[in-house]
Amino acid sequence: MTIGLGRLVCGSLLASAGFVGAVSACELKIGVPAVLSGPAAQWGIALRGATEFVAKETMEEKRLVINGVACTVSVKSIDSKYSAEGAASATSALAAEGIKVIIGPVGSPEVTGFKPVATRNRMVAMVNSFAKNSIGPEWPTVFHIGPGPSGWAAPIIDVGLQRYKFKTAAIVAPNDQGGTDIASVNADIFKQRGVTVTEEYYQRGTTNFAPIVTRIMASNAEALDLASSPAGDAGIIVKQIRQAGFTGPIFRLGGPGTDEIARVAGGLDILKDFLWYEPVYMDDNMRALEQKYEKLMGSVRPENSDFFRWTFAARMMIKAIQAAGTIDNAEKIAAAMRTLPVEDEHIGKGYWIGQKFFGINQEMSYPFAIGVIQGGVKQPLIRAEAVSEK
Amino acid sequence: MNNRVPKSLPAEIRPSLFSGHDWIALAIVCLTFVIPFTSTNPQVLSQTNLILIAATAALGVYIMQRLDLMSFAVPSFMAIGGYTVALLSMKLQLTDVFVLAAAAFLMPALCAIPLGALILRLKGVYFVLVTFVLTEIVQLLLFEAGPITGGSNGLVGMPAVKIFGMELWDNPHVLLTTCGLAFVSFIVTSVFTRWFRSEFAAIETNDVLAESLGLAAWKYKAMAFSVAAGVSGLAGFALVNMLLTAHPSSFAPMSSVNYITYTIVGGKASILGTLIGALLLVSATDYFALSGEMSPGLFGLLIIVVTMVARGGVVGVVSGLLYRLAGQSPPLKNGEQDLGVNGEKGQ
Amino acid sequence: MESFIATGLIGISLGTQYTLLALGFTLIFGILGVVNFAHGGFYVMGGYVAYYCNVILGLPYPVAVLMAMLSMAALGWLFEAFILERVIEDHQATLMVTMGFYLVMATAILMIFGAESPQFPFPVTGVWRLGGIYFPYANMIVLGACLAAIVFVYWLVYRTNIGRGMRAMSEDLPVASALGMRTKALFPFAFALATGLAGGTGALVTPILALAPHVGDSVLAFSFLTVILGGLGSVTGATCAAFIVGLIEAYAAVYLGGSKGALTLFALVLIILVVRPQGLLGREVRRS
Amino acid sequence: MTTHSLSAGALHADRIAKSFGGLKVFHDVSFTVPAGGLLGVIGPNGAGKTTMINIFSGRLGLTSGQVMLGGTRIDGRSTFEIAMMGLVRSFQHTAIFNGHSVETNLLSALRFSRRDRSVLERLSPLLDQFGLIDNWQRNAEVMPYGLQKMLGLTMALATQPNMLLLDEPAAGLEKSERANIDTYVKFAREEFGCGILLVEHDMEIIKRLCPSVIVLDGGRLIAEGPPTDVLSQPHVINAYLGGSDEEDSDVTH
Repeated sequence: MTIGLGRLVCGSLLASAGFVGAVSACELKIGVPAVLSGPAAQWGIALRGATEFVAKETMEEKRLVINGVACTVSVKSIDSKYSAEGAASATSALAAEGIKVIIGPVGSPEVTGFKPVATRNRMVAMVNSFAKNSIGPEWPTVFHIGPGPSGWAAPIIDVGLQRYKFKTAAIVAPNDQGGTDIASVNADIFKQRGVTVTEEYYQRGTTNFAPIVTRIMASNAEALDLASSPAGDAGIIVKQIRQAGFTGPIFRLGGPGTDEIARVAGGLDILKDFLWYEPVYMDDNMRALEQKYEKLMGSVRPENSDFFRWTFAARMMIKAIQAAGTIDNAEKIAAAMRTLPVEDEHIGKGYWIGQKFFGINQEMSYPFAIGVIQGGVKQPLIRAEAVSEK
Repeated sequence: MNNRVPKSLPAEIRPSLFSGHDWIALAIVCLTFVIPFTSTNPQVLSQTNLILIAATAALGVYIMQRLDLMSFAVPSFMAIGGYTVALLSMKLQLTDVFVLAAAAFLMPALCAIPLGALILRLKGVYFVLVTFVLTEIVQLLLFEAGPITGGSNGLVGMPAVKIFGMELWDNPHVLLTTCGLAFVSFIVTSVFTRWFRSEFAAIETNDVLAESLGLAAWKYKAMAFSVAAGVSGLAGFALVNMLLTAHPSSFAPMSSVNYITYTIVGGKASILGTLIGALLLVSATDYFALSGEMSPGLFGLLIIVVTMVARGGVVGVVSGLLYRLAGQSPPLKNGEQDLGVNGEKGQ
Repeated sequence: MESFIATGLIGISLGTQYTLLALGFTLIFGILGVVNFAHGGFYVMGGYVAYYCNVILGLPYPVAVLMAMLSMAALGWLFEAFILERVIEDHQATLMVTMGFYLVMATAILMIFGAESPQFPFPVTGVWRLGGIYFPYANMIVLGACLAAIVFVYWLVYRTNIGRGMRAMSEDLPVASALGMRTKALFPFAFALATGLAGGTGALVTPILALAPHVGDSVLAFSFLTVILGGLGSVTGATCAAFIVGLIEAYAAVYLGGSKGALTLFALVLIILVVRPQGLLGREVRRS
Repeated sequence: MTTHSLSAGALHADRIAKSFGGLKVFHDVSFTVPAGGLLGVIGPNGAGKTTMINIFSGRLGLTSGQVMLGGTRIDGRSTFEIAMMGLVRSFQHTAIFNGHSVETNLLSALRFSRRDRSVLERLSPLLDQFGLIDNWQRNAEVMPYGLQKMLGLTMALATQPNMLLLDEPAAGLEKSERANIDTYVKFAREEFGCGILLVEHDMEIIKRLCPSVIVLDGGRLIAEGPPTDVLSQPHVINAYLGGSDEEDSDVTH
């Protein structure tokens, strides 16, 4: 025990010593609580990849210069395990290294566990999560990398309604926070457009969705929304509901992952008519960003396309640090961030939003894209303008 | 043979209530009270916090191990304790730490009585499986009972707890609360298990014999289940207090595996083993988390290696070594692992 | 009425899947007295081996399934002979070791194949339809495989010397060894048989559902449920229970809603355990 | 509580019947062990002797009939209740707390039956003679089988029962050790005034100790009386010759 305690104490002393050294030489350490194990690992891997890329980019291009000294940027990522206490302990570990700047975490339970710890330790953070309380006035130094379905579900549903006729829809989602929050938002938006909605929730860990598919078929839904069902689950649902004879359009109003859904379902033919939210519109700019990643990091970018949004978020953070002129004062960095325009060299201009939905204007909104598969053929993405609250 | 002088009964040696291991464990838990006052390092504070919560939760496993029962029910009772605290502080504005701790102990302990009546008849693997299923059910109920538990969102935004009207809100204060809860749990557990150690040892080794000698085994099983639930409830309180949130994911069924692992890897024979197991494995988890995707695998490897190499757990092996160094034979077991002595049973 | 029949068919498909899983699980418990927490790991890994053989190497699907069975049987044999065998006397230690091994397996899969699901389609597509009732051909094939597996396990356990030896061991280990049974050889064999079944199940079922590193988690929970319900160690019990679990899950999920289905199932199993701890067809509680 | 209690009195089985599923293992068996008396029970394997002890000691319920201890009906009560009422059993196979010392074993018996250490003083001649005092601090599990068995029997006696049910106390003992059983039975009766129901295969012991025996076969009481008389009855001899080979097991079913 004494040895264990000793290890802890020594470790912390070393850590704080390192931290003291860091101030003089301008060494920015970005903390990344990212889920790296379990079913959600791909989200965390995209987050980690984006942050590491931005760190390297910042150093190579000397983007962060404080008091005339170009800062070194390093990334410390810790597995936050897609659970509240996993994120809390990861965040505490980051705090112990004197880290004040956080990119992540990804999921709703993680963000729930993360926020109190981050607030106690005066950190500034860019989080994801589609939960209804991801950000809010209680957590003034927590920013959101982009809107959830509250921002982009409406335009996608409109595209769907133009192309297909349906009066009823079913929404499937897991029965936890990540599922119910999104499904209820989507349901409201469908209802605003005169569509009758049934919501179906399943227990996380379900492997065979045939019973739920039968329920949906019995509800005579003409359209289906997979909401935030994890890609693997969504793939099985699509496979099984098509087997059951469902022919209507399928929405995926809960995040990226269409490629994986298609693989699990058994190909684009099975998806047939499918619409989804794509974080970015893949144009030359985005391909340039991909190439830049490959050149800098020597490997292909993480597959999950949230990689792009995390890249914009990390760059925004660097800009805010530059503007604040400090690498360790969370309030100053947050204040600087609020004054900066939402803009990125690769995707262009966006807006600060969030006042209406969260009560705090700390959500970045960039242009996004609507993905469409029609008759089993992938259509070009539809570019959608950034959502604005003005 | 009958001509020899009759021997009289050896004098009675009254064993002390606590063994050396108990004292060491209690002393270590006591020492942690120093940390909130001397350290402001969030890592040390958080790590100590997590270790103490893990150890407290694992006490629930430890108590049931006295009866040779392996309980997966710890997260269920942690959830009951944690949600009770969250509800009391959010709905009724009760924030006094003593009131909350009492509620966090009593509520699960009371719930355990009817449950115990149902499942304590089971033994061995059946008890393992039924407690596992119980944890799954509690998890589902947390989701389904939305109006009370907040469903999948959990209960967020608890006020800070108070001691004598003083708010305990920052990192050291939160750790102080955890230290207090852990200390109470360790005292309760050690007094309880040592006070009734002959009863527990008898039920563990041969409950049929114990009953035939007049021992009401069910009473002790029920008491143990209830106290284990109460102690788990305190761990739930500490966890909820640390996160300021009562969330279903904090009480996931698979987390019971961790608590069992702490107890067994540390050495299930004494309360010290539970503490050491939590200390080693929480530190290891934390260390492994740095290796990202690899971390569960490394943890698994560690479990296998310790189970294979250190039978009787870390504490068992270390104290065995110490006895050997001192040239003594280890004392007879008080619920220590039976390594399977065969061939002496005649027939 | 149509949806009632359709739900029944779903229940039967679920039942076949659970039978295949539970057979191996219950064999291991019945013969070795071990609750194999790594069972789900062998299932997933079997799926990945089949995927690798079929999709990456381009071998025919039946060969891929065979490879999955053989490789998982081999891995199970090694695990039993070199790790599990050393702690077999202590049921808590076996629990810890199998749990640890599951974590190692899941991590290995994640490291080798990545977190995302690969495309691993079942070679036979198409659905048999009659009005609103439908049954995918793939599920029929799995049903056939399941029946074959049941017949095979029965034949092995009740009609061969190996099976008699295994049963003797499960009744009374000291007596069996005293009678000259080579328990040291039979234990790994029994374990390999069970893990081979799990691997084969993975190869058959993951292309119908999904293949991802984590799909073993829920497999474990359902194997638990099935085997509890059927009575630990009973092959017949496991088979019946698997279909009961499948049907209850299907009907509860269809008529009560997705998450209520699981709750109903768990509550039912809890009640059964309390009323009849040895399960539906279980023998007297095994000394563990 | 007085040790020579007569109020707790006799053990009386009144037309007890027991069946498992369809299988009937007892058919209306009735007999009485008087307070402080000694009754032997013999019968071929599978006659239901151990089942009978399990019923008396509360491990099994009855299908019909009743068991009275003194004036109180005891069937259907739990084991520990019956034990606290003064009816205690011994086990056919060693029944001790493995891994604990002889002392701990005996102290546990005292503690569970709420007796004090004075009982141990009274037992000390017996303990000495069996060699248990010499092994006082030894792990009971690694002692020779005979010693383990005597420890188990002494533990039953340490609870100061009014009525002892002894389930084949001599089984597994060496010839030389069997004299210990005689000592034990005499000591229990003389020192503690204990009534005893002695189930035994060893006819020598039965003949030496029991003034009277009952014979069970296939769950029926087929004879009763002094052992020498009973054992010469032709149908008793037949029962033994034709008795099934099944082991009379300790399993609960």
